[in-house]
Amino acid sequence: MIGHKIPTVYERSVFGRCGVALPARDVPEASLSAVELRTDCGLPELSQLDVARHYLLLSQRNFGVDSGFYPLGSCTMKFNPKINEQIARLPGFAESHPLQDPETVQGNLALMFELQQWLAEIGGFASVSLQPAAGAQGEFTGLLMMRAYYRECGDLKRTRILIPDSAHGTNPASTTMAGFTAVELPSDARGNVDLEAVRVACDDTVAGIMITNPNTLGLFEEHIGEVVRLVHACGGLVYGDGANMNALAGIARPGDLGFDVMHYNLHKTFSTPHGGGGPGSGPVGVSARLKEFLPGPVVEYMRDTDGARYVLAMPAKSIGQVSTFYGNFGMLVRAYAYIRQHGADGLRENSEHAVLNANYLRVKLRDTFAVPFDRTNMHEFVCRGAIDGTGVRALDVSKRLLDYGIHPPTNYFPLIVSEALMIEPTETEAKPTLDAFIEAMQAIAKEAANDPALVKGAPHETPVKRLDEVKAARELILCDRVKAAND
Amino acid sequence: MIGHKIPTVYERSVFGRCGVALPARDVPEASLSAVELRTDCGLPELSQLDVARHYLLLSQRNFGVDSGFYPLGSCTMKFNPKINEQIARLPGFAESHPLQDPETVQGNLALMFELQQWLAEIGGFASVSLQPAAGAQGEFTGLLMMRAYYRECGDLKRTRILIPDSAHGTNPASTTMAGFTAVELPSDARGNVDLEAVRVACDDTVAGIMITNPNTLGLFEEHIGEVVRLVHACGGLVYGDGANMNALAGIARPGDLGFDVMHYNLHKTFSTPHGGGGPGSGPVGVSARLKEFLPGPVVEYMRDTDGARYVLAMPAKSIGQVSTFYGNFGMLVRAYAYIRQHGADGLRENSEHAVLNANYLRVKLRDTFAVPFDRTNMHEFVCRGAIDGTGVRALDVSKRLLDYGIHPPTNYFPLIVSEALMIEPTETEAKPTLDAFIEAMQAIAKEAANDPALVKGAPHETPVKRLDEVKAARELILCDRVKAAND
Amino acid sequence: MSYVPHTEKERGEMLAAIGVARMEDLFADIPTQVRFPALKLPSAASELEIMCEMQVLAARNFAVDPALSFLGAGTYHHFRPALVDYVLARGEFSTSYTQYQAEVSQGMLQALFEYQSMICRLTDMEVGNASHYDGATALAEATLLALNVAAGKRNKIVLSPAVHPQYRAVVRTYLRGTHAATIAGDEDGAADLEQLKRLLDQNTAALVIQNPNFFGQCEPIEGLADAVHRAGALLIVLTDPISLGLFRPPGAYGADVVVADGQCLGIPPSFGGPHLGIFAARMAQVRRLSGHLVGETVDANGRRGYVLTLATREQHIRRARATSNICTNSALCALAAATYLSTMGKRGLKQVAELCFHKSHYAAVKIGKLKGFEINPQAPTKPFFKEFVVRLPATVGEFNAHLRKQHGIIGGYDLGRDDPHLKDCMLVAVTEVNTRASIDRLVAALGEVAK
Amino acid sequence: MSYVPHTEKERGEMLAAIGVARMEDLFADIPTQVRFPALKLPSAASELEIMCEMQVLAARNFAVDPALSFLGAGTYHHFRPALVDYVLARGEFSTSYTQYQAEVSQGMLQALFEYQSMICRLTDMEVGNASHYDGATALAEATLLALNVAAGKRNKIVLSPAVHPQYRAVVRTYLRGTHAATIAGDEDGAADLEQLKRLLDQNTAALVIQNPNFFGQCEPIEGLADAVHRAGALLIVLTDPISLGLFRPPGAYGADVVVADGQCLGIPPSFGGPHLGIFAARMAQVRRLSGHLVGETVDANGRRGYVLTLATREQHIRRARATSNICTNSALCALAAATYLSTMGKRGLKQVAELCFHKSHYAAVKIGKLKGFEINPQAPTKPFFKEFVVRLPATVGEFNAHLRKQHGIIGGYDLGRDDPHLKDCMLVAVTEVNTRASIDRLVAALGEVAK
Ligand SMILES: Cc1ncc(COP(=O)(O)O)c(C=O)c1O
Ligand SMILES: Cc1ncc(COP(=O)(O)O)c(C=O)c1O
Repeated sequence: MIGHKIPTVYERSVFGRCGVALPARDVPEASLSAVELRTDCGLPELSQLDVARHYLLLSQRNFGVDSGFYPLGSCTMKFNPKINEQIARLPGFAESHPLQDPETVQGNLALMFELQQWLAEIGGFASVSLQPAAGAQGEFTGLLMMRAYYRECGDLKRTRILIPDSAHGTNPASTTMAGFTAVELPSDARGNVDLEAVRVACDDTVAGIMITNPNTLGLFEEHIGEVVRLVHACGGLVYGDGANMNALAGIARPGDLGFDVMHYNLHKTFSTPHGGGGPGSGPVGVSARLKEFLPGPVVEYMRDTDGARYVLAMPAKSIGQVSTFYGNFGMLVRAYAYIRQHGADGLRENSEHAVLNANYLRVKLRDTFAVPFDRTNMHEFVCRGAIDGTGVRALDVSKRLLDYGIHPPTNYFPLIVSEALMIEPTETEAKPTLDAFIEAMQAIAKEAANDPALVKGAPHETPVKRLDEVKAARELILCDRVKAAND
Repeated sequence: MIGHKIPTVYERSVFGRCGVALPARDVPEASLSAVELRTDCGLPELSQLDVARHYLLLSQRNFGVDSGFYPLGSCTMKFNPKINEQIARLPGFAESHPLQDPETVQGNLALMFELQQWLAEIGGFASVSLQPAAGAQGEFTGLLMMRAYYRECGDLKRTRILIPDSAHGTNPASTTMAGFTAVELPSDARGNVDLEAVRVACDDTVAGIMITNPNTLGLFEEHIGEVVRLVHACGGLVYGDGANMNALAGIARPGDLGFDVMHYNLHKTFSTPHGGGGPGSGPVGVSARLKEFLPGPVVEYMRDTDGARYVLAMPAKSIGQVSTFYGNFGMLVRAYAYIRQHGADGLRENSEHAVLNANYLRVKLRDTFAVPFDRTNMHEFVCRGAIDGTGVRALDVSKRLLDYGIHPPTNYFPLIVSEALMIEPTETEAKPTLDAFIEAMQAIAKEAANDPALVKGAPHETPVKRLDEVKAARELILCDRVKAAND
Repeated sequence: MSYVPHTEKERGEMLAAIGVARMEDLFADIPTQVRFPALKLPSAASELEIMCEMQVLAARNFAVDPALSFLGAGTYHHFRPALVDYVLARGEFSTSYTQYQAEVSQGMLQALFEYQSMICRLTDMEVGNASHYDGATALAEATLLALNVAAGKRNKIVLSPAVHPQYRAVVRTYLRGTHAATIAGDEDGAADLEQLKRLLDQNTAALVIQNPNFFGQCEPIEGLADAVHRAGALLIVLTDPISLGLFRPPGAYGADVVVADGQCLGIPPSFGGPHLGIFAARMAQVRRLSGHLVGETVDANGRRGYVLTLATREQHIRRARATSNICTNSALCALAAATYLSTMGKRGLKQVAELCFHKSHYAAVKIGKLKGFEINPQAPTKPFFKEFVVRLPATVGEFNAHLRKQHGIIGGYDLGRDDPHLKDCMLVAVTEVNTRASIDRLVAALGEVAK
Repeated sequence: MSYVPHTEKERGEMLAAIGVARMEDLFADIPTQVRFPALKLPSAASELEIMCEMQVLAARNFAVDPALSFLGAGTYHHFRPALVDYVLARGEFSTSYTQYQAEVSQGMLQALFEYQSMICRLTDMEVGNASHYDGATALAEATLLALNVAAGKRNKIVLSPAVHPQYRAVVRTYLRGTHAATIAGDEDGAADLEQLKRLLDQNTAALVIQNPNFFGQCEPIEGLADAVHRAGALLIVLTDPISLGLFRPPGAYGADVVVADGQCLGIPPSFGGPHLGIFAARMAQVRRLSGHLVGETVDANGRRGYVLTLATREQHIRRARATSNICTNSALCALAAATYLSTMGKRGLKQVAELCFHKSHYAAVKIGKLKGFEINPQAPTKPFFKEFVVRLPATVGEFNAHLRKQHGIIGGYDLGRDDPHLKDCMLVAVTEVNTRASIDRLVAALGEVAK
């Protein structure tokens, strides 16, 4: 369309326009004289039709899983079942208020109780709290529990958390927030955390290790048993970053591997939609010794003279609450429905096919895009996205993929692979989609050789071309400067 | 995107793929030996993700009111309130079965009863049946009632229906279907039906006139009183095509003008969404003398020893049913909600602003695009879309509008204006949108003068360019010829 | 709540541009005595209020639990994948109209083209239109097509009495505008096809059967098409699209026109509408079809695209000589059906059909064992698909009242509504949404009343 | 139901390409003793079954009628325009993730930029982030920001006891990772601002107030910011966004950080989440903000566009030295709020605020007239917005049980949950969804119990 730019809501605003009618006041007017009023709350003024069109047009400029292949490594962009959206909107769930008498929300509590049990079963943990709102908050929560655990033990010198260099940024960030010091561990030549480095680091100042398994290279840690043993032996705890649990559900239980605490990303493994960045949900599971430190309230099943029922309870030594109420309940509903639809076999089938798809891509692409740690991977793998001798970088390849209608993989992460492209196809993609991706990647590699400018100038077919990030960071226009007409 | 074409569901189909799971059979197997089975029902095989993506991508290649300005004359493409969509989906309505005991659907019947009353009140009629599924079916229904009325009167020679030459194609088509002969009447210089022609045509073979008022030029028939008098005087009946009732609701009642029968287009006047072509709803209203001929069942309110309740009843001399049950109930729900939201004042406000918008466009555009009947119009007006001396036709202007992100007006209708563009902005469009349309039209007129090829080659910015309609009609590919893989 | 966006200022500017002083001045053409009537309507409600009010209204209906409903008779509670409503909610589809401007309507055009394709394959026919209002009007249009083929030389439609009674009523209404009439065998519903065949003559434009018929039974269609064609008539078959997941399709046994109601394909019952009229035929009739047809073509650059085609059949071109008056159709319901069919796919639809078959047979066997109950009394040996007739030891009314009030069950259709002789006969529908437990509940509840 | 699409054939081809014989071979790295656990989970349910099951579960909750609910305390039943869910249902939004690829994320980026803009104007602040998890975590992050500003030199957060108790709890949890602690005046909730001001010292990083406070009352904020700034601390204000349709915004009275829970802006209560953490601050703090920030820029052709900016603050760049660990946020809820705010607009939000004000005052006056009831016993003269405290003649528990069981009313919040001294005090919320009739019903029902 000519006139390409979509005006902002402020640019669309017209003084005096109104999009909505409210019920007429059916009570007497109360005096407002005791409060300080404002004359203009600063909102734009649009008709409902303006608003509907605005967001419809905006949405068409946004790429989701439902728009096409979205192999964004570490993020598990798989199909989000539509039935779960309908379920979460059932008024019985959506209209329930968090502070209602528990007697009136037994349906919600039953759901949460079951989900706690199921997650514990899937991860091999003794107990689960559904409070954290996302993976990062789950990490922070888990670390605070570790901290509380050592305080409880009277062991105050454990201030260090070991973190492999392949870890996600939230791991060290959470570590700092929880008052610990992050210690980076190198990776070995096969993409594992370096066992010798673990051995050296383990001492009585170590509160624990934060480990992602499969790690962010998509590789199962080959020495995981030994790593856990070493950390435990020095008195530390093992925190599992469960972001990659979608490769393990039904395949192996972190609890069985000796993990003490782990967060789940329900928005990854259990397919609650990513929502353009959130909301997600990051429950934490723990082994028996950390159970009483869980954030609460958690749901318990109770049977006494008043009969059997679900109740909200605070674990005895709880670190407290990390969200206002019980976590992102609406996401819990979706995850519950998802697990219930899959059963044990379905979850294993998911993991297996996530792994199948990722390995298929690896073997098909490795001749064109080098895979530094080229061994059987789990649900994702990392290759080098730069094309030697052409000046084409991973970023360029990514941008060119946009022209093929494909969302690029994660770029430049993990940090230990230069020019990294981290590719996670997920299990809900069928072979023709993977083949189309392979073809696109190979075509781009050819383009890079024949016409590098084409790739470096990409994308060409998107509503905007490459954006000036430097200017954005320098000028910091974070707020629409348009004065609404007649403001 | 490269690879522009969206594959069909058959092209996406892969043998053995399955998008859905059904409950396992929980009863014994019955023998299928007595029935003739097929091995392949011919449907494609896709995953749910394939299906979700397919329709999402297709939708993005479709233009609706929510995509932008849609001044398609005669069709009333106004904002469709989203609340009405939620309401129609309430399980109490959506899950109710048409053959349930009336006792169990008193909510539905109450709604239908009220809507019958409201429509009668708005149109000035004695009674309304909600049965017809669309305007054209309403016409057919009305004509059958007229036919039945004359049979009842023993008057079998009335076989002719007078129809102005500006009428919509459904009018003569319905006339034929109802077993009448359509007689075309010319229009006069001011865009009215030619009064003299009416006078001449009126005799005892005339069953009635089908008249659209305001007519398809968007003009209120200046001699409507006299036309009605003439037709009545010769023993005929007056059928009103209510497609343009959105200009009259709250402004004038066709019943008060002497109309005997009229259909309403709920999908126009009362904003039930057009759905890509349907479903709509075309209730008919009648004056007292036709009341007993209405199609049924209709809803009546009844109070007897069993108490007060709503019942379904067949009018005494009913022409029968025109749809399986009670018409398009889901559309009735939306129309009910719409009328209830507006009230009398809101409906009048709608009509007023529909007329205001259309007149504003007329006066702003008439210097560029000639308006053959240039007088105060109602909710729409017709101009000539050809640009003299450039070879640019109304069709070209329309196609060029697509490049401006605007849906073109109705083309080449009414037939009495050559190169017609029939422009209906509706009341839900704000002045900035109208001004943008005016600007676009003027810009196109300039382009036509400076660079006619640009306009004649339009559209340029759509997913496909002008399509070969001749080839389509010649080759008649009406069915996907792709054999699904491994079929 | 009005959705008029105009501000006072804009209104003023626009009136000024037009050159009138007040809004009222725009309505000078309207005779003063009728101008600005005071309509007696309830006063306006806000969105919040209307939602509350409509919830109250909806709650005045009995809350149907589909698993406990055994009422069918042409409208069914079937499983509807959530994906269907996800697609229908797309504003680009739902707020668009007929695809007059193909370049910005490729989405709906392709979807409708695919719908036509899936309907053709499902019915085994050569061409399908882009939808009719509902099953009954599709059937009525099919009879008009048959009369049209006969070009005025035949005026008899042989209409099986085992066709849905409401559909027969609609056909009769549509024929009011013609010189033709319907003829049926034995109106009490017992007519068999042999009897109907005997009614075929050179005055017959078409034979209409429903298969599975209104009573749920599969008709013995062997040789039927031959007999019809020998008489120079068309065979019109009204069918249940779900049954085609499993059964031999009408195209395969010689139907000339196949019609159906598509509500079962992902569309809620919605108290009877909007539903979907499915219409498929032979290419020989393509120029006599009613309704929109989408055809494949190419654009100016040779790229594949779709357009509405053969518009010369339609009212906006052909006017009084059009094949039909239809304009607005049921496109969004066709889109629902297309989404449903592509989601269910080959295997899914077959499974649904199988579940309907096995569950209805389970129910029939169980009910048949109750003392005083008889299954399909008039045709005990005919195979059936998802519905069957139960002769009860008392009236259907009595049974259904008990089922509902004591058990929350919606019982079957009261065949006495159409034929007083059958007031102890109930048409019971069982689909994949009825669980074994709910069937068992029905059986137990029926047994209770009998006592 | 698994959504895995693979056919047997494809699986075979893929395994062959990889060079393994069986699926199991892909898992050789996993220690055999833990490989393939037999998980004890209920067996898989189809879409049809799961929907039925979830409906049953939802129906185990009391069916709340929002008009008859007077429970607020931070989570409210407000009117939600249907347009909001229309927008959220768009798959392009809901199935996307963080906007790492700006060129195909302009939709969400622009929507979030506009969200930031509307939040800034509503709060009268200079910069807002693109969302936090919820109000409590936004508040907790605000206190961390204040500690960060103080660069380790201040470790006291003065936290008004009139801040929502659960929010205070979350702040305390977040501070467990720091050397700082919260300090409050009189923990029984009676503390006034004067008392809090006296707690400010050179060790204080921030003063946190809620306005309107947890008890619904408007705080006397005159001169407060000055006092806080004189102490070298930041003023953090937790507010109710709806109140800002009418009341003087925190930016105007000197707040340095404004946080809020945005659930009231078009998001359902959903048993407490997902909600929306609103976070706005001064430009001076922009590099210390947590969460995503969307900035305006231009593309290679000079066209306006949007990108995530100042990523150097965030965990994925700055890692252990990031301003926060937040990654996944609450973007879709921010989109809901943006849709809500642009639909309601200037006038709509004001009207909502006015309705809340007048209706809650109507309720308070009516309840206050009942014998034995007292309104806002601890601060009878403080103005309030949409909530107020009622001292009852018996415990809240007794009252609420009666309201619910006899009248289907959800009564107010039991303040005794946080403070045993207040177990006869109920916090009553009244919004635009409560009609006069429903308020009158509440009043009558309260009067009944009292008898
Ligand atoms: C490996 C890993 N860890 C942690 C996280 C943080 O999880 P969240 O985004 O849910 O906070 C992510 C998110 O992308 C991740 O990929
Ligand atoms: C003037 C007029 N009459 C009749 C009709 C037919 O109505 P429907 O499409 O609802 O069948 C239309 C539809 O566009 C129309 O514009």
